[in-house]
Amino acid sequence: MRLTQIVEALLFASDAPLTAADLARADERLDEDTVTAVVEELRSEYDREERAFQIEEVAGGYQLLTRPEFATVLERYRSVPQSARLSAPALEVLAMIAYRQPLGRLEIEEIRGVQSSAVLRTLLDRELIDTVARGEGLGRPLLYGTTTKFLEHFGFRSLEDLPRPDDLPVVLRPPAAGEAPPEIVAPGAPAEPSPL
Amino acid sequence: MRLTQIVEALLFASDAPLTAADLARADERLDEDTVTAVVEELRSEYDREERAFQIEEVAGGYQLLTRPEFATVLERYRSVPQSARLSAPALEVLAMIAYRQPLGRLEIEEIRGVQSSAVLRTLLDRELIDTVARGEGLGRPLLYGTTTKFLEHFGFRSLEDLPRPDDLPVVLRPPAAGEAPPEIVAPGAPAEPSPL
Amino acid sequence: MVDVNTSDVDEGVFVVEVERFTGPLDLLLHLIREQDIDIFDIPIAQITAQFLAAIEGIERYGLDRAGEFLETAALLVRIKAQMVLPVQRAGEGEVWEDPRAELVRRLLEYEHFREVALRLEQAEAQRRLRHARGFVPPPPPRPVVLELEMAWDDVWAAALAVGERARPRPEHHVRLRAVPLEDKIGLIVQALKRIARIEFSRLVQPFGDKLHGVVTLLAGLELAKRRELVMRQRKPFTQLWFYKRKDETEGKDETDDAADANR
Repeated sequence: MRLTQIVEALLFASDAPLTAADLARADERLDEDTVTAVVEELRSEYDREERAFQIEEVAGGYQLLTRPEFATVLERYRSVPQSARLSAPALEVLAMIAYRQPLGRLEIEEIRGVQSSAVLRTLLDRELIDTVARGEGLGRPLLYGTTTKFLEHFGFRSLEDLPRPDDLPVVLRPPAAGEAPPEIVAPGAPAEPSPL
Repeated sequence: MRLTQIVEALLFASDAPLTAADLARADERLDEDTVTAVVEELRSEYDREERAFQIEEVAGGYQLLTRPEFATVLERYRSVPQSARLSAPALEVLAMIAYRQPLGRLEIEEIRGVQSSAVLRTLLDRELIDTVARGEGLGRPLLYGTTTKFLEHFGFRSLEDLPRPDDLPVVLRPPAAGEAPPEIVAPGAPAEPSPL
Repeated sequence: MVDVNTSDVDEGVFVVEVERFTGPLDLLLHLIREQDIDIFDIPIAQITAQFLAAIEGIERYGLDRAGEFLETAALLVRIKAQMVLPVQRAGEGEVWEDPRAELVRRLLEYEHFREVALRLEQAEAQRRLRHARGFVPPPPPRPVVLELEMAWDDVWAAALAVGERARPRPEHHVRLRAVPLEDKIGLIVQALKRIARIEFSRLVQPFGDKLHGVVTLLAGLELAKRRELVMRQRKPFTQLWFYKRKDETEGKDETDDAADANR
């Protein structure tokens, strides 16, 4: 364990500025002079790697803080509202679930070729999808389906109303007969999300 | 300003996990898929530079946390906040709610064979559970479910991270609805009880 | 049988002992596990006596939960009474119901959650090794979430695009090779012809594939249902064993010893 790592861990996890004397208690190799040297080393690492944070001297101690130039980013994050529109990846996954429900994360990732848990999280937060069942197989993966809110939002009375023209991509067509339907664990039909 | 820096600044300036959708708000180049890719890039940077912290997936979002090997150093510092551990009864009740949610007090007491209102109070106070619905029947009892804070407390990405019945010993798996109880694997024919 | 060290300690110490348990089921499970008793074949008279001894004086010491322990004690006594009644050999189609069945079900359900609680405790300990940032400037207010403004056309367009990307890559569609249940049943039956019992892990290990594990387990359950074998596990998370089923159940312990001697 390197001294820079120890000092970094402490500066990261502490809720108040730490003095050189505080930091020196962490390891017998440290005293106030070496702490100063270690802090300098960390500073130049952060500069070289262009980290978004730096070590500042506050109230006689050291503290990790974001660099001033990122204030605008944080400000933007603060002020830009959660978009009224779904991102392209979110739309794609929603379409897949709408037509192939109940559908598991692994199948979605297989079709899309990228990790998709982040997108699923967005759709779950938006209450457009919910977990409706557990699939077969090891770990009994969670399967997703659309919610009542999904139907309401897009103006469908039921899932039967979803247009299913012939040009619907093969992967979105309903699974072939013979595949066992998964056991439904949530109360109600897939279109009725559990109260969670 | 690189996307890795932007995501790093946000993760660094937050004391709770941020979802990909949250992070994507900070820059128009970001959506859930690109956030996932940027997070992967940051992860490998932190590994390569042997930072004392890493990016973890917690409660459906991303969070910067120190690596476990620094725990002993950090525990010695009063300025490093430590979360309180849960009692055995509290863990027991949480286990039941996590699996069977939404779940009411009476059902919990039936399984445990003991009064549980005090434990439920504690869990509610610590915001690890919340009332999520009302059950059927007399008085429409309150039903409890786990919260995001529950996931954060245990470092779970989602409820899928809970130890699942498949990981548990066979005979302990709760019988699926309509399925025969675990007696079928019992040694000794049920029709022939051994003499006492 | 193991003495449950109740009679030789004074009652004061004893109540503290009971208090250590979160409830009557916890105490019962403790008695069963401590003495390595098969949960599916609980010697009810023995356990009842030990349970009663364990909660003796519980009222006198004013334990709040006395009622809960006494309720379970009453249940045990009732089951014990039913067990000594002559077993009514039921006519065709009727199944004798073990008076212990409901208790076993409750104990297993409770133990299941005890195991989950244990895993939660481990997860908590793991999580406590990692620290979030200690100092974070005042958190930004959570921004407003705008009403969703997407139209179905957007979803529809996305749906069509899925096809365009997915169609040229059917080779990525990995299909798991089927593992026939009958193969695994055969494997287990063959193994049990040679030896009296076999570990689940030994049956699965040569294949190194999760699907094989699942199917082997299903095969075991199927054979148990056909009464051709018996699955046993002493304690949670220990080795799962498949036992050849003997016609005479009392030969079981000898089978155990023989198998142990073979190892």
